[in-house]
Amino acid sequence: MVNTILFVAGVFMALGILLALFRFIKGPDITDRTIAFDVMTIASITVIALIAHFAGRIIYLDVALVYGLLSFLSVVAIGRYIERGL
Amino acid sequence: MIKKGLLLILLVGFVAVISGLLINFTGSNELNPLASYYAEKGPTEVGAANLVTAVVITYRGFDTLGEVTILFIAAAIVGFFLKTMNADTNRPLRLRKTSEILETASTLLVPTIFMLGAYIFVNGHLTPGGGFQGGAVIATGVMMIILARPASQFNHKLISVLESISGIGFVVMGVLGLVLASGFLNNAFLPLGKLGSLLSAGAIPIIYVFIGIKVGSELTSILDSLKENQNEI
Amino acid sequence: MSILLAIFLGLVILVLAITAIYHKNTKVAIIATGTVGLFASVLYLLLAAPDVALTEASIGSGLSTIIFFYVLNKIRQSND
Amino acid sequence: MNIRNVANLFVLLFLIWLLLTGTFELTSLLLGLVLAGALALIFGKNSSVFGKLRFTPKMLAYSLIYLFVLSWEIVKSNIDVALRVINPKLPINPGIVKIKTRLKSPMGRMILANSITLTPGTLTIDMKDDELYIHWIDVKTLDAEKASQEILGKFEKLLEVIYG
Amino acid sequence: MEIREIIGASVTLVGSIFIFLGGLGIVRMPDLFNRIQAGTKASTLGTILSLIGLGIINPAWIWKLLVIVFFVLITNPVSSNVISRAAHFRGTKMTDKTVADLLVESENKTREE
Amino acid sequence: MAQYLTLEFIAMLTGFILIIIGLWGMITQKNLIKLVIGFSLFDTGLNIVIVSMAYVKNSTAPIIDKAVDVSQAASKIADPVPQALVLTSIVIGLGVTALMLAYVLRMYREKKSLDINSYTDLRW
Repeated sequence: MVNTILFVAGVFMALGILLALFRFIKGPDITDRTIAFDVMTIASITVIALIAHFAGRIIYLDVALVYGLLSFLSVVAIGRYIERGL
Repeated sequence: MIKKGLLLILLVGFVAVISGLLINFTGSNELNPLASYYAEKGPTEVGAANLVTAVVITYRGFDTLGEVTILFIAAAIVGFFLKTMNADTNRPLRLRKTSEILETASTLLVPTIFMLGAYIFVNGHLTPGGGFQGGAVIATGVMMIILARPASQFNHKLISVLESISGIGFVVMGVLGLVLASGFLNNAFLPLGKLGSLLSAGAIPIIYVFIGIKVGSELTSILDSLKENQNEI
Repeated sequence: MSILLAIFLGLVILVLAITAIYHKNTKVAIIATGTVGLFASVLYLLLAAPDVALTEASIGSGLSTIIFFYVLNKIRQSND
Repeated sequence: MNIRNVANLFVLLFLIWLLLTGTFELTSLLLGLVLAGALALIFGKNSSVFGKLRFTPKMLAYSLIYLFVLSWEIVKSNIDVALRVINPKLPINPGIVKIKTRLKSPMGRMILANSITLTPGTLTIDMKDDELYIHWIDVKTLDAEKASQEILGKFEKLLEVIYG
Repeated sequence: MEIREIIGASVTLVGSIFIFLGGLGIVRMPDLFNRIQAGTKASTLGTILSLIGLGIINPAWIWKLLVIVFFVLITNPVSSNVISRAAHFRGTKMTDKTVADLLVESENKTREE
Repeated sequence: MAQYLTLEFIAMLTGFILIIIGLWGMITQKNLIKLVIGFSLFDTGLNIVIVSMAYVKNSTAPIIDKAVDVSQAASKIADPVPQALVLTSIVIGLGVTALMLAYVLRMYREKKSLDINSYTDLRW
């Protein structure tokens, strides 16, 4: 029962990532793509937590922490590059 | 045109070789003898709960030494290349100021990021991570400082001193392993402790602290040499 | 279940890789490369390698994207 | 050197260490104390961002209330924006408006800006002195006073008490 | 505890629906700022809800999940702020429905200085 | 067909296709930065292939904690050796990428061009 609900949740997350991927490929400007990148990585953090649940290992959550941190920093670097502040 | 055709043939040959490999690949159902030796003997011989750490630091410690050396050489060459470049123009650069939000957020985030980096390399023998990842996270913290305050300067002497001390420390730990225990980078000259506690696995936490500081300072020096030159263009 | 996720991740990675090679805008190509790294890190986690996933997320994807953007920035600065 | 600043940073870092390790093993606690102390000394010495915070019962109670208000606002406006997204006509009426804030402490201002951004429908774009430029998905008024009342009326009073 | 697990899974499901809506918003909205409004915010809430739901299922994980939630809450608004500021400075086109833009004047002033 | 529908096979296939895409990009693209991007993709693909070889069916991460006991470790974990090697490889990949980008920057300063066809000095 629980696993079925979580499976459906995973499908929704995958659909969200796919929609963001569509915007990434289509997006007319680099800023749109950066936002799509942001959404994809935020959704991926949840996917990582879900994998950790199915594997039953708490240690996998460390990866989600570092993942979120580094994606944040990439976005900030891209933003500073766009506004000529790097 | 001929060149393109030749390249295409090369690529097709590559694909053929790969597909041959792929068709016969079935995956494995059990560990091979070497890996099962590590899995069975690793926890008692090395005392590290994270077997990847046991392999990286102890069983294949020489590889890690070489890797650190390669990273050091790469950082040195990047610095050398960018520093000897003659400046094109001497126009002062006008950077746009950061927003206040990013600046305040960075004062909150930078200590937290450093704490996270320290957690990752101190707990390298218990949880995923270790010197390399922790060092990278620490370099990220430095990166955050640069991004939030582009005008800030680094203490180059501090970076190079940290790098040398941690490099020497790493080699000294290795030699101590050779003298006091059975081989180079053998960690068993300190008590192995209870599996799964912070003070276990002999010298591995100490070695990982050295590697973490070394990798962090090397990556910082790469980023720094990329930034440094910016004001000269 | 995990197979479906692996197929999904593989497809996303390949689409992003083709974008990275064929897109005319270099900045977009760089972001796509970084995203390939991040999704590869989820794939590593699925393959029971959290150490490698951590390394890929922090070093292979994060820092290298930032270094790419620094270099692009310098190229742009020496242009104008 | 600002003692209060260093102490606040130390508490924050040690709390994060505890949450990360999740154990109360003695060596781990000692190491966390040493690390948090060193980092707080290095980073807290030259800044005064954390200095304004005083842990009084009143401040803790207001922080709790703030957390509840913020989460309620986030959920409410998320549903509002979600309904706009699903609606085939896409009923949006966006614009960038200017509002004014009375807050002075940097931490309070950052939390205010982040709260505005976290609430869908409003997004902080820039912050200059006491003026905030907000992208609003459904502009109701262009007047600075009324817009301030509309957007940050709930947050500002609480934050003023918390960060003084 | 079967009921607790089902409650946690339902919270995760609600979170994943918000992530999906974020993806939908990022595709449907007409310009960058509205995309940030609909995309990043909804997915942030979705992530937080999903992590809390997983924490309800596995109570031992709640501490580490709280750290992740803390990081997401601090970093996410900052990154969307940085991007929107850069986009506005660069002169990204806004949709025709836009009512007002009061930032342009003050930004032009700083540019002239 | 069913024998190919396993996690490790799919990952390995992804890795190999990524290698081919990276190689193709390195061969066909004229932009120097695109060459470095191709190298980066090649690197990632290679790492995925090696990690997928390390995977043992239904295994979990080679880290011993409450979820995996010492006594049953050998029957439950994935192969730690390739993972350790990949860890090394990723770090070295970053070093090589940084080095290549420094070369690109240097070359750009000399000729003000990122097109590979304008570097004809050593052509034969």
